[in-house]
Amino acid sequence: MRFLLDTEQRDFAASLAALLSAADVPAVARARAAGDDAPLRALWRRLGDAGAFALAVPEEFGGTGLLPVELALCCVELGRHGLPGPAAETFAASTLLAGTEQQALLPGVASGQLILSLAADGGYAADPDLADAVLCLGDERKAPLRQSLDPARRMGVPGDAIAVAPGPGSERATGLAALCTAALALGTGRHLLAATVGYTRTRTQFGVPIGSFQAVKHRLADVLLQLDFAEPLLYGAAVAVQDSAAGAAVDIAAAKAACGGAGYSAARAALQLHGAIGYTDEFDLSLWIRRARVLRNAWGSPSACRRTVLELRPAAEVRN
Amino acid sequence: MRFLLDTEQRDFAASLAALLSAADVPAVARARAAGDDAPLRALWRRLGDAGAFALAVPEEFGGTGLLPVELALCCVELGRHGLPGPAAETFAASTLLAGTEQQALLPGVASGQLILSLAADGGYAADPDLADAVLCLGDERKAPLRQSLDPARRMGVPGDAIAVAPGPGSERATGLAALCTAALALGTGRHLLAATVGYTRTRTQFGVPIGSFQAVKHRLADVLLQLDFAEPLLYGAAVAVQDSAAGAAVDIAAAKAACGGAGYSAARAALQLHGAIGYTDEFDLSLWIRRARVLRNAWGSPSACRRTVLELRPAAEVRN
Amino acid sequence: MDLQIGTEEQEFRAEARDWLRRHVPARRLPSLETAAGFAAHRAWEQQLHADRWSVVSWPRRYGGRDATLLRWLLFEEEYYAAGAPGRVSQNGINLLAPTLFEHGTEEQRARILPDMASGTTVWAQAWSEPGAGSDLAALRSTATRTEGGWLLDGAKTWSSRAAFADRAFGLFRSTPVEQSGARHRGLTYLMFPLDAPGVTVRPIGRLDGKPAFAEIFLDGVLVPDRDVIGEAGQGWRAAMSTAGNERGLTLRSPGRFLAAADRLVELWRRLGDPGDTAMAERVADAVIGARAYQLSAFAAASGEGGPTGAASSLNKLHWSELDLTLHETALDLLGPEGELADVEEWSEGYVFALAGPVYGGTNEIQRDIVAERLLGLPKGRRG
Amino acid sequence: MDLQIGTEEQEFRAEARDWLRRHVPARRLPSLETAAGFAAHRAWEQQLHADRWSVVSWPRRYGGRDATLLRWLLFEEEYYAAGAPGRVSQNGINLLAPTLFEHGTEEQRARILPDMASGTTVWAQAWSEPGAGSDLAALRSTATRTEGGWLLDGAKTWSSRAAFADRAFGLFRSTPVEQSGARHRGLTYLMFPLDAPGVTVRPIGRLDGKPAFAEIFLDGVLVPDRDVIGEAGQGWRAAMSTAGNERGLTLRSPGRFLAAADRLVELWRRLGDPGDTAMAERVADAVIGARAYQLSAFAAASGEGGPTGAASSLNKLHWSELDLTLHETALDLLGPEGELADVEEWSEGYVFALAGPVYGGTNEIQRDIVAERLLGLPKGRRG
Repeated sequence: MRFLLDTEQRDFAASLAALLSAADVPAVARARAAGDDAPLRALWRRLGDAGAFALAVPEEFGGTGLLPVELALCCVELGRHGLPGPAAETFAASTLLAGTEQQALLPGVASGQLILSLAADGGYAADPDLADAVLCLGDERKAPLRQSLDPARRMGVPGDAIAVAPGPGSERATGLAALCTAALALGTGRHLLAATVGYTRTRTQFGVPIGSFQAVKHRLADVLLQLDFAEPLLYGAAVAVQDSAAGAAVDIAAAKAACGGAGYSAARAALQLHGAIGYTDEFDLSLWIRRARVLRNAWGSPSACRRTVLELRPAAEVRN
Repeated sequence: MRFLLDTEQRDFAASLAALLSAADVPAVARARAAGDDAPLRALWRRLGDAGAFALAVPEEFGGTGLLPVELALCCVELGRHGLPGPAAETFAASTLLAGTEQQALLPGVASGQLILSLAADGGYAADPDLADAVLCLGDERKAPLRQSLDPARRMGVPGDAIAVAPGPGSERATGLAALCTAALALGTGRHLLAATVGYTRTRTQFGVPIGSFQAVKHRLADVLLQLDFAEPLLYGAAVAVQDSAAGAAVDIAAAKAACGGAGYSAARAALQLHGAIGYTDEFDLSLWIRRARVLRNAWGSPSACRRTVLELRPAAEVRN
Repeated sequence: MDLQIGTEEQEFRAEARDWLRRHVPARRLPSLETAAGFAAHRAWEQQLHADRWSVVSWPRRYGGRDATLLRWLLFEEEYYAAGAPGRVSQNGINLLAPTLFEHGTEEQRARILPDMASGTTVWAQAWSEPGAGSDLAALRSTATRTEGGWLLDGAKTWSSRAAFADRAFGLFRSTPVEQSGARHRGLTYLMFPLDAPGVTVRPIGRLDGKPAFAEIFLDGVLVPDRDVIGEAGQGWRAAMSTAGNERGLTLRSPGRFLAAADRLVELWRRLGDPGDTAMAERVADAVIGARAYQLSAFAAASGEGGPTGAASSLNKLHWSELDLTLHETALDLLGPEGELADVEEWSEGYVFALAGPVYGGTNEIQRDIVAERLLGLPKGRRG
Repeated sequence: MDLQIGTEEQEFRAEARDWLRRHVPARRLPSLETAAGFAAHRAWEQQLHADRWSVVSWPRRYGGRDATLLRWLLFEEEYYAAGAPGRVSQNGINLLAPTLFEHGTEEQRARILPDMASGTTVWAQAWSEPGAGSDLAALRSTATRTEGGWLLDGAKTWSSRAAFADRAFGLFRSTPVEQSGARHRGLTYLMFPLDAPGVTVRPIGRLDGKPAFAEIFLDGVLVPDRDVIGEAGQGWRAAMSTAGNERGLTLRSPGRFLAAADRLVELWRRLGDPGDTAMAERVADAVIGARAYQLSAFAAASGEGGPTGAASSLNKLHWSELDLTLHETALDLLGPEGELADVEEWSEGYVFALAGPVYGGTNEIQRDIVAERLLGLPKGRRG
């Protein structure tokens, strides 16, 4: 057993972090919110160059084949840096195209030239207006484009969305979308916690930094507690997917419940402890705050995921 | 509208409080726990002399007729002082005996000479070993006497329990038992909060009273918040019973959910903030701590009560 | 003890209900945090005022109906149950007006209140400053004595309604701390026009982008003496009574939450899976919380009136958390729709509710106050 | 990154499972907090020891198997899954022994550990004093230098296992604060017999009445020098490493909570209403929490070992809250049975879980430590 990231994986994460830190992601998100997708497309391509979008594309189409741990790792970084756009959906949809008429899109997806989106059965696709192809699980359908609470995100199902019939492929894609969304939520929460710790260390009220108040300390300690115990669930789920383990669906649901909940707790704490400034659109933190709310429920609310855990949990004998 | 206790009611509560304060109720509870019921029976009679047990007995049997507000008030005081024994069950069962073979017991119940108990449908009767007559809602049945987490409380259904068929009478009795239990829970919580405030004001650690720590303050403020907003629900339910209002069952369920939950929160806070001393059997506070847990679920857990609220809630038009 | 609504109150309520049924706009007005919505809401205030429904609890001479607290509660229940628009005048009516009743002069009341009641003048609050949020006594904007009045300088921020309102009220330091000896002394409570020379208003977008508040920059803004409330230098006390109003009943009436709870139950009946006890319990919690608030207000109306002082802190904790419970539950119930920016009134209500635990004094401060003043726990350094 | 259990570990686990299947008593032993139960649990320790299962992670020369952290985790999973008895020797094995490995002498280890491993000597902890709970540095019991040893005086309290145990360990003030200059200096870590002259043990009943802890009064109790751990006067540092063990993995292994979560799921399948999503979600939360703890331990076993220092505080917050979640959920699931004093292992487990947020340093203290040392928030006065 080696339940730890290896050096190569850490280096990969660090390279993505460096790329994203230098990219002014908040400006990219604001441009997208204002209707200008060019900066996001450019950044997407650079992430593609760094290998981010090849992680779920089969090797014969220019990808690495599915690498769930790297995928989780990558999404944590994308979440931490607040990347807008349908990253989880692109990854999940990547696994559905081989052998279909659209398989020619895959090399472009792997390189970051093309963006995909995917709608859950009965749900909306994230950012279909940005995507070069949209898949929808379940029946063919259409839903007009609408604005999300997250200003850089829009939801809908375009008329030309490609319906994907239920089957093992769509189940695997649903699981991957949930896994990636869990990772995005965890990364989002990590940034929110770090930013709030930074703020409360310097913001003074009543003559002292507000981070010296016990109520502030305890709230942030609780956020760290949630994030730190969500993280092993995330990587545990990634390993289960990698091993095609029997309990993978349960592990993904557990990870999504924990990461989605922890990310939202981090957002609520960030909002409360920043006070009014955190509540303003113009303060960049609001990008992460709004995203945390949206990621909490996307591809499975904590409530829905908990039920999945209980319904599908193998008996103890089978687990060992 | 006058949604306030009147002077007579306040005086009644004060007289009960004075009687109970002078009675060393913890010693009474410990005697009961050790198998000696004499002190509790004596105190029960004195409460009867003060008019406590007449509040649900029809006038023709020496009672006052049902006075739900006074009943709630009385149970808050009984709970605050930690009276053991089946008070809620005695009150509820009092309403079931008139017109039955056992109606001759009623004058004794009203005067505090006799004690009743009552089992919910499918449940146990509280303290049947102490009761002079035990009623059970639903089918005739029997369950051996067992010890509760509350050391002064035992649960079971004796072989001679009187089965009460379902009907409006049994529904009303169930509601009254829940109302009284809510009041007991609220009173229990009030005492736990007061005792914990007192303790944290004087207990010093790190050179200061622990009540000056913000974590302690906030936890106790939250308990007060819960108790103070549970109380109007309790009296609102009592008034609804008094008026035979259409929404009485909903109001009782709301009151039970809120009071039962608030009492248990108070117990958890008391336990945590007293540290080890609160966790010892010999420290009297433990009597209230254990009782709060038991009262939380008796006659409807918070969960069950919430569902009742939603199922039975009349539409807005009907409520006005 | 009873909860009977007397005949006269029944009639009052029926009259309000009837009026609302006839006048509440069939379509929801645009958000009052937008220019068009602000104008529409101001027009609605004028309509309310024309039939004396804008300030029912005020004396008749200022446009009210001398309504008791109970009648006001019943009016508010009817108001929100009817789906009537949010109140763009609420900062004036609920925060400034009580202060004027308590600390103002008759001249001020006669001059200011009728225009407030009619929506002719819409007020913004101007409390916080960049360095003075929870710690209000840290404020640094100044009022300097000049002939017949005061010159205001400095910056205010998080002023709700200030993007579109006419006038604002706030505290200014008229004696430096070095001279007054304490941070909460030497403060003066002043009113000023938002279009006066020297005033610059910079709208700030809320979490949903709407300019729900603004920064106000003040550069030698002249305010006449008659716009000082109470005594110069004694503003803190008057401000604290305003803060009590912000936390007490009047700003956030039970009727508001009862109506939201009713809508949530409707949403549950429409969209919820009846077997989903987890969601049912969350809906029920919100219903119970709203009912508790209503009953607690009825107790206040039967006795000493609404909560004041530290009791208002408990009140604020209750309604701010209840509001979040209501809206978070609704968003979850809505499923995939729940993340959209304009789902009925839920999305905007959610964004609004998120601010509840912060404004009017953060909930952390409220818990400190409750613990120290209601429970008598020892004061630490603030908290 | 993988979660594969290697072949040798599989074999180790299979061996443990097999042994446990053959030896775990068919009937639950009486509570170890009673005289009869204590004796039965001591006998069980001896049985474990006979086949080298009592201290698998220790070196072989002291009765262990040199097991890695991973093997220990697997053993603990098997142990609790098999429904094996609670460990009456845990204070010795998990709190004192690590301190002896780190700070003790070879003589001490050779003398003390084998008897601890076999259950011949059962240890109690003696940390708290009436005025020193969370604030351990406030302790006042003294160790006074005497020929060849120390004389102990004072009182210890909340000593778990002390009602029936053989020996105890704790901190004593060997230099008065006036001389040492700081409250956590001048403390000496000592071991002493509970049946020595001058020792009086007064058992204290826990919330369920069982004597789970005791007061220990010390009146000139002579302790030889060889029973000082580390240097005299330097006890604080050694004690803090014990505290870390109390919060870290070893005292409360993931296996314990995984087994409880499995039992909870069984209870749910047996008694729960499958349509009751509210209860289902609570059960699932406990399952998820136990799994998170297991995986976090696997990460530790793959890397630097169990959490130490401030990270152990995070660990303690997790398991103590998880334990309460597990047991409160079970009691609610049990319905009317849930309030009975002896429902399977749930009642006693619930009472035990209630103490979790208090012992080993209250969870309030743990949150302070997490905030200050892991997040780097500024120290206030303690908290």
